[in-house]
Amino acid sequence: MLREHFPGLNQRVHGKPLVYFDNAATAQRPQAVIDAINDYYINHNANVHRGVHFLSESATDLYENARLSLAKLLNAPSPKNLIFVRGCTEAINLVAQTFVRSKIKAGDEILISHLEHHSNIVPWQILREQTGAVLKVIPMNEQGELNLESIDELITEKTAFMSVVHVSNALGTINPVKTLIAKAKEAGIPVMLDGAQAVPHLKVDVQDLDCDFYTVSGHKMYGPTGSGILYGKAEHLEEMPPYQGGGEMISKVTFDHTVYNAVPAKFEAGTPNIAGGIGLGAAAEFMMTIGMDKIAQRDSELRVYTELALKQVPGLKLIGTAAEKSPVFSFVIEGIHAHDVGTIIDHYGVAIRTGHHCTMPIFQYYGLAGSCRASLAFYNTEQEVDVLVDSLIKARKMFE
Amino acid sequence: MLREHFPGLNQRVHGKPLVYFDNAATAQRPQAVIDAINDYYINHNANVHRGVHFLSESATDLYENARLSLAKLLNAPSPKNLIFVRGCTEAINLVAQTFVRSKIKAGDEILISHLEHHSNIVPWQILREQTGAVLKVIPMNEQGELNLESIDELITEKTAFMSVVHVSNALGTINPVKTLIAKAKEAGIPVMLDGAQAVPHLKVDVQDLDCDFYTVSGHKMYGPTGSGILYGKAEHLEEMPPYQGGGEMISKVTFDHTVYNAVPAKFEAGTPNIAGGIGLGAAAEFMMTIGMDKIAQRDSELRVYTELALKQVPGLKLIGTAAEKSPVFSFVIEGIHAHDVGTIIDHYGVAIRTGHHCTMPIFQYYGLAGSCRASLAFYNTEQEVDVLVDSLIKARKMFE
Amino acid sequence: MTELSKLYKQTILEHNRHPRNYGKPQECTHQAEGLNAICGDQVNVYLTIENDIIAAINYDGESCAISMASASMMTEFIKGRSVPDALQKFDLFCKLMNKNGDVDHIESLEKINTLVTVKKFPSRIKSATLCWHAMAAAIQGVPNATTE
Amino acid sequence: MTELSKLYKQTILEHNRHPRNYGKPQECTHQAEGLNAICGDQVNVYLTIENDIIAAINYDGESCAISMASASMMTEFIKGRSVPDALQKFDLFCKLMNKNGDVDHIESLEKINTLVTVKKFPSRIKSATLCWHAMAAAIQGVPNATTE
Ligand SMILES: Cc1ncc(COP(=O)(O)O)c(C=O)c1O
Ligand SMILES: Cc1ncc(COP(=O)(O)O)c(C=O)c1O
Repeated sequence: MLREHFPGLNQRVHGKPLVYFDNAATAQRPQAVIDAINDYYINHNANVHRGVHFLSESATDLYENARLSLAKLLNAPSPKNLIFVRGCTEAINLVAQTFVRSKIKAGDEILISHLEHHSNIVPWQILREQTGAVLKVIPMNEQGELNLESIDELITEKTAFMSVVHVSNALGTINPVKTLIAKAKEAGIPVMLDGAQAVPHLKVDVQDLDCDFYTVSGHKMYGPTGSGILYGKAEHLEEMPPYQGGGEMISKVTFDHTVYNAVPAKFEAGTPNIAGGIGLGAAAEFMMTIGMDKIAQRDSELRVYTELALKQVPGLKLIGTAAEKSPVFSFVIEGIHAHDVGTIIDHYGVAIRTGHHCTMPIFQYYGLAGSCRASLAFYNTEQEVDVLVDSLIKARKMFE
Repeated sequence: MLREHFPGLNQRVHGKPLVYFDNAATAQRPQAVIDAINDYYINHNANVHRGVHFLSESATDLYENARLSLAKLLNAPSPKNLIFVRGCTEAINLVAQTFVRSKIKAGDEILISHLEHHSNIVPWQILREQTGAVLKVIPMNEQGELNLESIDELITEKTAFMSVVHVSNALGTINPVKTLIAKAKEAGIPVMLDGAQAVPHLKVDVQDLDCDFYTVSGHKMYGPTGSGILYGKAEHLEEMPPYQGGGEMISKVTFDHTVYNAVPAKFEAGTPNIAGGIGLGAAAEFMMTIGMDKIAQRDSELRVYTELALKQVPGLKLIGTAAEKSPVFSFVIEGIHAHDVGTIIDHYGVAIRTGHHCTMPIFQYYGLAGSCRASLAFYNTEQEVDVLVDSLIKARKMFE
Repeated sequence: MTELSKLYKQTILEHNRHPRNYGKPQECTHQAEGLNAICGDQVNVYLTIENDIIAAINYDGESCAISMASASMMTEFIKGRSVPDALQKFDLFCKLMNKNGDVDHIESLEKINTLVTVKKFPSRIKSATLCWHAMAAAIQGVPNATTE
Repeated sequence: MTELSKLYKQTILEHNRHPRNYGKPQECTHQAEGLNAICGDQVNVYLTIENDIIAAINYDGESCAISMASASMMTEFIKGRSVPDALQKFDLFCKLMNKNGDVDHIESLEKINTLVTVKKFPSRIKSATLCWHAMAAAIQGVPNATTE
């Protein structure tokens, strides 16, 4: 059973077996990831890239092999297309402040969607403040799908960049990113996809997608906290100015003048999260060993089961009913605030998230302050879904 | 024995017991730090700050308690003065791009020193490019000490910020930071200290120092990679614009307008390196348990011993002979390139660093391409110093 | 019955079903919005202060049951008190609800003491204290309050 | 004797004591600087190319013994060859020194093959290959080369 690989799943909360349905916030980590981190700290503990001694060498090998594993997982042309970052948020900020900021002028437009996580909104608002750029938003419909018809109008001569979420963390919607990218490419607009919620569930092939940038959150794909990947096309990474300045990212420094290092080092200033990178590589290998097909298959079994099961809860309303969805369920229960639901079912061992899930605009659209969100991973079970449903029914009874 | 706490020390390299003298690059981690990381991943694995469920609660407690431990270690007035960052490099970039960038105009001057690590040079060069600011440098002397007389001339009406390394990673020089800060304060100039190499060795009291910002590198103070701290005075943190945009750092988002969260959340966009922060807290507790006095005491024993021992190596010249030094020894050996030294003594199990140590300007001063650097920590021993000396003598023989 | 259900059943749901002083008044002299972005709790508190006496206090907003019940209880408790008294009660309530404190009863807070059970669910303490912060902010002329 | 000391004693130190073609020539037609910032290795390669033949090749710089010996060996080996031949030898040398490759001898590289021992010390491979990269860069009219 895959569950056995995840030590965090095997515990009790308030005396009840843990039902971990908060995977969209952060996933559990397989033992292989934890082992990789420990192995680095115990057997290869050294800084990378700069040493001639044995440990430094082997730490560098582990770190660069991790980059290679990630390149395989994403089918990137080369590991040099991948920059290690803290997470998706940093990846998006990096692109906003380097690639986009260096090109954009007042009045130019950035196109995002109504389904974005705050991490794909606020960096553009900061850029707007800095440059006078304009932020435009692809609208959504009641199902939580993007309104594709509007795109032809939204793309103008002034559109300088498009950044869209691949899979919505709040609603689970899988966006038709290939169509979006095709539209953008027609108009010559570079596209970034926020893949935080996609990589844990879907086979992502950056070459097939033909996106310009793709962002990955390590802690959501069963990897360590503080890890992540920015994929970028080589020509962009070459030409973009650096983000942070410091060690590693330079090749020659005088007080007058500094020559930057080659990509990807140019974007990895300072000592990186070495253990995080190595653990992320282990997560990628773990996922490839299971197989993304198998993960996707299990996801859809769980999705179908859960959709049906939740119908048993009186007064429950699903928010986000897109045709293409990952196993993420946002819902509200009539007469009970999401927070009270969360607190009550926590006492039955069920961990869900409640609130706006860092997507306030989505809930403004629905006129809601937030929702309950159960987000599943391939290691969850139908039995756990039953526990969720039971606990929701009990919460509901309490409020009758 | 303190060594027993460090599993990484107990291994062989090329068949010889490891002599780890590359602590200035990155330290070894005590088991307590590794345990804290594992404990989080296994028993408290959840995202922080945003959840109502039990695991999220306990993860948040661990994370915020870690901030408290760091506040104690640095004697910060409140944990709210501390921002978790990836490392010292990010801390410096953050201050450059927020506090300083928001105040500075063309012609204003930033004062650094000749002893800086690239991480405290390049961010200012980037800022210079962005704003037209001027970079001025406190000169050094042959001993590797800063020339304090020059400061009265270097500080002008245009000096907007001073950023100086507390302890030099390349030479070990402990800078007279209190004097520097007093000079700057007289002129009303805010000061940041780069504490990457100070915190592992010295009792640092940010209130006593009265600096405006202080940067800490987690992986150098026996903590996890990808962790670090930026200390800032409350009034600065309040007033500074945010750095990265995203989740956590906002309190309200619409597409038109965003309200930022309170300090320190305002500066911690996205999911942080949770395991890293928790591990760093464990490192701080570990250091406080040993006692910074005891660490400093052991450091100076080792320093005195090593200084004498290295005199036995024919042709060895110490680079950096400041009166106040941490146990860091930069040296060159006549007729052997540093790299060859490093490779040869690695085969005797001795891990040192060779090259410019991310401080090219220092080596430009000495007219050298780089040096060998043996950097010790409190867990190193006199016997290990003897192994170093032996191996250097052997390397020297080979080149005769 | 768990402490949680006890709290909900005996106090919180009662106030949710029969909220006291709910709704925005036509007029008021002071008001503030309390916002816990992380929870999505939002409470407005409206005060009419006359001669340093809180003549009227109302609330509305969109929040969880704990937050709404706490606001209902607070308005009932605060109405008619002097401004300094209200602020002192605010301080006492903060002491009572301090996660790391060991105070679990403060006589002068009367029925408000029942909320102490919320301390067992630390992530919800902010829900209980939000309206109090908003009240204090309103008195001090600050338009926004948060417990974060 | 370890492989390391063998390499140093038999080849590297010999070339360090008696470097071939060392020093910047008065004139040259092509030149490039090779820089490995991480190691601090710096090598300049100077070529005089006449009718597609490398009539002269010299080097100088500040580098470790491996790097200097490799440059000395390279100049000795490349001098007099045609440009395409030199570039082909560069490719072969890269193959030979590929960390992950399994090639450990390439007949046409002759004495250069002794450097294969450096592969046992992966962090030093770049020291051995830097001068070759600089040579290829010089031929191609690129002023800077790095192995990073
Ligand atoms: C869709 C989406 N984008 C971006 C992020 C931010 O990612 P990270 O936590 O890695 O910074 C998240 C997660 O919170 C997310 O769900
Ligand atoms: C003096 C000094 N400053 C800054 C840094 C950069 O720190 P970090 O590796 O945490 O980014 C280092 C370490 O490399 C250092 O020694």
